[in-house]
Amino acid sequence: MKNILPIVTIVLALIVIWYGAAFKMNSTWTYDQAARAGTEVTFSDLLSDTMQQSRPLLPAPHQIASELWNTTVEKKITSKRSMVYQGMITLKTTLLGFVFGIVIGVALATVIVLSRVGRLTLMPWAIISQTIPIVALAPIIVVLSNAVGTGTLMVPKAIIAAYLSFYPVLVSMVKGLTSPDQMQLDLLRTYGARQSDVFWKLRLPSSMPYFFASLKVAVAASFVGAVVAELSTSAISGLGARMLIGSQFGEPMIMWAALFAAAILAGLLIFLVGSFEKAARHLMGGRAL
Amino acid sequence: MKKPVIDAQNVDLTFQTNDGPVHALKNVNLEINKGDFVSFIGPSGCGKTTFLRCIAGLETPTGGRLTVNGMTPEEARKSRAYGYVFQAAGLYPWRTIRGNIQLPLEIMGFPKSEWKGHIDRVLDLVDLRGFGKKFPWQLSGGMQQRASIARALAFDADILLMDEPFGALDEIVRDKLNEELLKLWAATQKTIGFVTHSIPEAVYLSTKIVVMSPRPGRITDVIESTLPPDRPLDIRDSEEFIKIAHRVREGLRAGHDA
Amino acid sequence: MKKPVIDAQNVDLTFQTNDGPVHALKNVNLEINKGDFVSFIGPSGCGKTTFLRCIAGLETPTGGRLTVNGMTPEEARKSRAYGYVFQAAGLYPWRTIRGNIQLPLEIMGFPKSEWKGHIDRVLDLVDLRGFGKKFPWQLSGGMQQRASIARALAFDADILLMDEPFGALDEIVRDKLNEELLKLWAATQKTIGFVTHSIPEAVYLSTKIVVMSPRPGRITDVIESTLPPDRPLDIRDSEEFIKIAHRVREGLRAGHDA
Amino acid sequence: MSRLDTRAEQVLWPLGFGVLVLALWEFGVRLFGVSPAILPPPSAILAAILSSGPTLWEDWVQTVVKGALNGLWMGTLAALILAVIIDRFVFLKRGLLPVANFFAALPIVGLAPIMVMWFGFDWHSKAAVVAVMVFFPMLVNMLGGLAAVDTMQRDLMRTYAASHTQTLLKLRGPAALPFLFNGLKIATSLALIGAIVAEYFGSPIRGMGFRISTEMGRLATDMVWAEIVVSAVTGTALYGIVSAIEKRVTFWHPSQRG
Amino acid sequence: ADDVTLQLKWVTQAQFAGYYVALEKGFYEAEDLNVTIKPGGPDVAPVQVLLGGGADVMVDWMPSALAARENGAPVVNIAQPYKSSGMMLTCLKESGITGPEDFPGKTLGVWFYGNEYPFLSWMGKLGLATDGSEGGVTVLKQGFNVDPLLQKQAACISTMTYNEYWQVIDAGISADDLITFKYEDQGVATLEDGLYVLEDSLTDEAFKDKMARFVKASMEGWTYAAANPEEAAEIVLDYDETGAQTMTHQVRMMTEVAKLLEGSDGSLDVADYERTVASLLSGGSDPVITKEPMGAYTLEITDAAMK
Ligand SMILES: Nc1ncnc2c1ncn2[C@@H]1O[C@H](COP(=O)(O)OP(=O)(O)OP(=O)(O)O)[C@@H](O)[C@H]1O
Ligand SMILES: Nc1ncnc2c1ncn2[C@@H]1O[C@H](COP(=O)(O)OP(=O)(O)OP(=O)(O)O)[C@@H](O)[C@H]1O
Ligand SMILES: Cc1ncc(C[n+]2csc(CCO)c2C)c(N)n1
Ligand SMILES: [Mg+2]
Ligand SMILES: [Mg+2]
Repeated sequence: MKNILPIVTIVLALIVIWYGAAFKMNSTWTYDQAARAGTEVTFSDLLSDTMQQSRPLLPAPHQIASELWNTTVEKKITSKRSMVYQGMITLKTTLLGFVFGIVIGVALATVIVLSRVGRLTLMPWAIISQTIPIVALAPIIVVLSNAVGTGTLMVPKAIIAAYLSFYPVLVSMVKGLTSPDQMQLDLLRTYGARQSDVFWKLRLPSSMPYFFASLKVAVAASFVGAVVAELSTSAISGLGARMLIGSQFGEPMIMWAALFAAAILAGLLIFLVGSFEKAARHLMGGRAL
Repeated sequence: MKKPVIDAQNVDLTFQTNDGPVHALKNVNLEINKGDFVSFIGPSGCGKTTFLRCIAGLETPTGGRLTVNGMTPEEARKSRAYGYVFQAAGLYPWRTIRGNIQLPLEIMGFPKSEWKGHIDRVLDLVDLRGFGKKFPWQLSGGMQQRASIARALAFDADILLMDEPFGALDEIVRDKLNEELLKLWAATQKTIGFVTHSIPEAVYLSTKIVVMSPRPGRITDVIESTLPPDRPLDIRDSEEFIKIAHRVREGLRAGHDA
Repeated sequence: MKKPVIDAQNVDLTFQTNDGPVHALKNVNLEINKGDFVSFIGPSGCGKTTFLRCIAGLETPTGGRLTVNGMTPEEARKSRAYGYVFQAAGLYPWRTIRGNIQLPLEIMGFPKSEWKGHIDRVLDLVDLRGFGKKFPWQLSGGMQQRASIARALAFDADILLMDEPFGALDEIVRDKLNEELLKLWAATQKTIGFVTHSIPEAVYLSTKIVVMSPRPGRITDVIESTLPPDRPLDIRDSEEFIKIAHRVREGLRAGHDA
Repeated sequence: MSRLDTRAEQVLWPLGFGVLVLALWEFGVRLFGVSPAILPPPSAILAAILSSGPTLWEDWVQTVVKGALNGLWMGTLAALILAVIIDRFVFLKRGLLPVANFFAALPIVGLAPIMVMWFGFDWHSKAAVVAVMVFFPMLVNMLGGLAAVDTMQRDLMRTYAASHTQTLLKLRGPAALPFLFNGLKIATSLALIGAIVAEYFGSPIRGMGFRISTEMGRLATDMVWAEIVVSAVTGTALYGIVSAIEKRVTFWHPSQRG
Repeated sequence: ADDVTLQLKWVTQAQFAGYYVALEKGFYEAEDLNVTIKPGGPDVAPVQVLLGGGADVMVDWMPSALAARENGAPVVNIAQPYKSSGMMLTCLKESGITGPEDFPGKTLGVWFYGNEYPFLSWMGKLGLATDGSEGGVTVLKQGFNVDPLLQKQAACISTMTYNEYWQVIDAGISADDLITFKYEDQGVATLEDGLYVLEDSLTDEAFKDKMARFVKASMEGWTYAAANPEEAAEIVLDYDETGAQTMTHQVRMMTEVAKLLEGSDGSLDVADYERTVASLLSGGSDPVITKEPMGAYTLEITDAAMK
């Protein structure tokens, strides 16, 4: 709670800077328009015009706030113009991709940890996989999953989200599954334990803190993946599509509102997963923080 | 003649490392009889841990012969002859104390119905009754160490191997645990191998003190204790005790300078 | 009358934690004179470290008065009166041993030309000549510990504070370092505050042994040593030594049970 | 587990795997008669790479050198400076960090059209997107790194009465290096992807992102894949370079010592 | 009923009103067709969808369809509801441009992703280099909007008579401040928004019959839409899933689109086709297509539909 004052101060400072920047950046258009119309601009004209352009270079904070308000609270959540409606679609994609990502990440990590050959072959490719610009392949993914017979864009979008989110899970799980030290492994050997015992009773439980810690990163990655997928698969709904549509139809306010809605949703997701992580840690006998 | 439980003859162990071979054990001969309490003492790196691990079949000697109950250590390990207590408590943080003690029972396939009995018995033994539901970090270091001993006792192995189990504890707690360990040993007549850095501890606990020296690790002295089996704590101020301690210290110093 | 170098009067320290206040020190009175070798001994958590940190101005007492050379510890710290050796060696892994010892010299603004002299001197002192170019992780634990002592000695502070510096070492190495520390102390007449868990170590080294007990941390006994200043290692088998050790142990046990 | 991987194994296994995948791909595409407009065989991709060298080079310079690398150093530098400033003032740390975390959650590619509006069609807008993209992971890692020093090491500096700058330069800076490199590894792949995606939202008529999207529209998928291969090779090379520098600079860190 | 999936070239808007009207008014149903309309977008190449089996028929521009044909995607034009081209280049007067002779040295915004061919062949005809070399024009890959003109990042941008042009106007720049070059007027018009199917599918008589009915119903839709722009716009709005289109804009678009439809009954005018091919073949050093395409259109379907 002692953080409130600093946060408020910083946010206020940012808002002031933002207004200043909006004034400065949007004034070019005002001057241009005046020049085209052959009129003079007074300072008060300038001030009021830069704060309420419909296609500003940088919208003033209150413009974004009111657009957000209009598209969340004022609209029915079933309306296509509602950010809540669009957010839900992105959320669905994110969660689907997240689940895929977890499954793939954990499965690969298991193979990598249990088999030397698996580690040698798969680990470098896992790293390389993240240097491929998956967006470039978005159209192909759409077409291929269409060809396989998934009618909607949900599957290709989720594939892209999963592609980005499996990696943090994989890396953490490899770390986690190899985290038991020699002593812990030897303890089980003194019991004459089988490999499966070692995996289920030692490796898997000790990887859990790493697993939970990776979830926050993974859900953020999945979210970015979902938004990018909506941007690049020509989706028509979802927050990513909203940004694109705002840009296409010359309504930048839609784009800005979608951007902020996305940040809020992402923050919410990370917070939720973080809380889940805490709860899970507690159940696992971890120290409450 | 009594057959030794653990019989080491000319045991050698060389580790192959990047910087060349490390002779961890060289020509080690030792017989340990049933019911012996054997302490290993020696400077860091002299091979105490390595030798204990050889006994437990966690490491395979590169030379010599080592038998446990007439079997190879590997076979003895498979027949679950050992309770091993590591230097750190090494409890699994995601299991409660009960859960930790239950672990070897699960793995060794004890029938579920017997678990409770075993666990309650050893919890009593180490004086942790009532703490079974706690998680390790909710206990002090000394209590954790006792829990790890309980874990090693739960399945009634004949041989108890302990690698500096009390290294991290303060003197007073250590004294207490030493006393209790002696009582336990008296009650169960287990064969115990015990690594320590502390001369008083070694003298106080053992029937046999093995002094080792490094590079390469070998045994420089084996001292049969002349102390009576019944040992109150203040036996440590006795003449006899100080004499043995002195002999151990001399043995150590000799090995150290060599 | 000699004015004490360190003068603690009714020092209190309470930590505010999430679970409520922790009384780490309560009503601590102690005077340490120039050239004293003072050991602090007591069970875990009794406030030894906390008190040492108070002296060094790393922690601020919540009550009472604590002066060092007549100044506040904070001021004394700013005037670079302390050499502090922590429990773990805490060398910076990215610096060589020389680089580590050089660190305080850099920070305190010693002229560059003098660095080599200082470093060579203390490397000799702790018997690490020839290891200056190595990195910490290339040295054994004992050598690291000695390097950290060298680091504390490099800038010739008047007061040397050492928090269980030999905790991680084996008995023989420890004995050696104990001897050398005594020699160093005799040669430099530094004032030394020394935390330990080991009764023999405390008795062997000190002119004054401070026994503490926990919850809340307070001093239960202050024993002025009657041992002569010149102490060969085997003084530890002497009557006098055993008597003092006994008194310390009794004091500890009393505090423990309380 | 225990066997060390030889250099050859580290190269041959992944290489073999790659070749196997390519072979299956080539074979599968031919067997099922997949249209090259959807998935070209690897041989066609190779042919495209060989025949379009100059175009690929021009695109590479535009996107990697001008867009990604410029953005990378700008974003990294800005993050470093801000991290040092934030770290100096507790007030900023409390206030700015949560706000930064909020912005870090922004899907930054969404900024690409805005950046094009602000900074034009050429590489400046791409570098801006990249800079913002790498800024947050670098900031978070740096702040983590600067805070990663343990209390003891920091206290050591306090006993020397070291200034903030001295502590930063001699302790926290070096200690933060492993974190810096961790951040850089993430940042390089982000930079590449960011620069490519940003070109989707307006660009001059060169650049890898431009080419990918344009050639995709022309169904020249072999060229699309050629660019993807260039991107993957570049990303892997950047990762390798960062790792190599990391190895040299943080040679002292346990993770680098093997 | 027979299933037909139509892949549009762009998002749901009055540009495709005929198909939506036919769907909404039951014209498809009357032909015993069950039609699904898939909107497109900036990253959808309709040809790819067709190849991937995601659609039976697509709306595309002839230049990109013919280019795709050369690249191994055998698509065939089966109908051409749009008679004239709606493409133009819109410039700010203040940039000093008065005619094509002023283009050299200027920055021009162009759509890519298969839409760049008409521009490239126009520049080829003018003899202007597009690779940034001396005496040529600087080409920008224009994003999804008209911002480059508003921000003066480009002297001219590509617009459609029925869409982007009005966005510029709506942004507050009056028509007097603009100068426009229609491709039609410059003699470089190419055929837009035709219906294409895969060549292989035309070997199937049932499919041909299905397409004939589809084209017939679609043309009914177009006729109706052209006659009732308000209602057509409303129908389009109903189908718009983005919720970003507005009534005024769509009515205006429909009115403009109607002008482009004039003179077509749906069947391809072979003369127009040949003009387009000629223009694409002549595109300077780097022509869009390199050889005269064969079998790139068929009149069979429209003939069947008209009878
Ligand atoms: N796995 C291994 N690979 C290579 N060398 C090893 C290995 N394990 C131990 N050593 C080496 O063998 C020697 C004996 O080690 P060991 O751990 O048995 O010593 P110790 O007597 O237990 O010492 P401490 O008192 O420090 O625990 C040491 O020199 C050590 O470095
Ligand atoms: N920063 C702190 N915040 C809260 N409580 C603390 C803090 N530092 C120490 N304490 C508490 O103060 C008490 C004394 O701690 P201190 O570290 O001085 O003990 P010690 O005698 O050095 O113990 P040990 O022998 O284990 O090192 C303990 O109960 C400890 O938990
Ligand atoms: C990235 C991008 N590519 C192509 C077009 C062009 N486009 C395809 S159909 C159509 C008619 C409707 O306006 C237009 C303009 C665009 N706008 N943006
Ligand atoms: Mg050991
Ligand atoms: Mg302490």
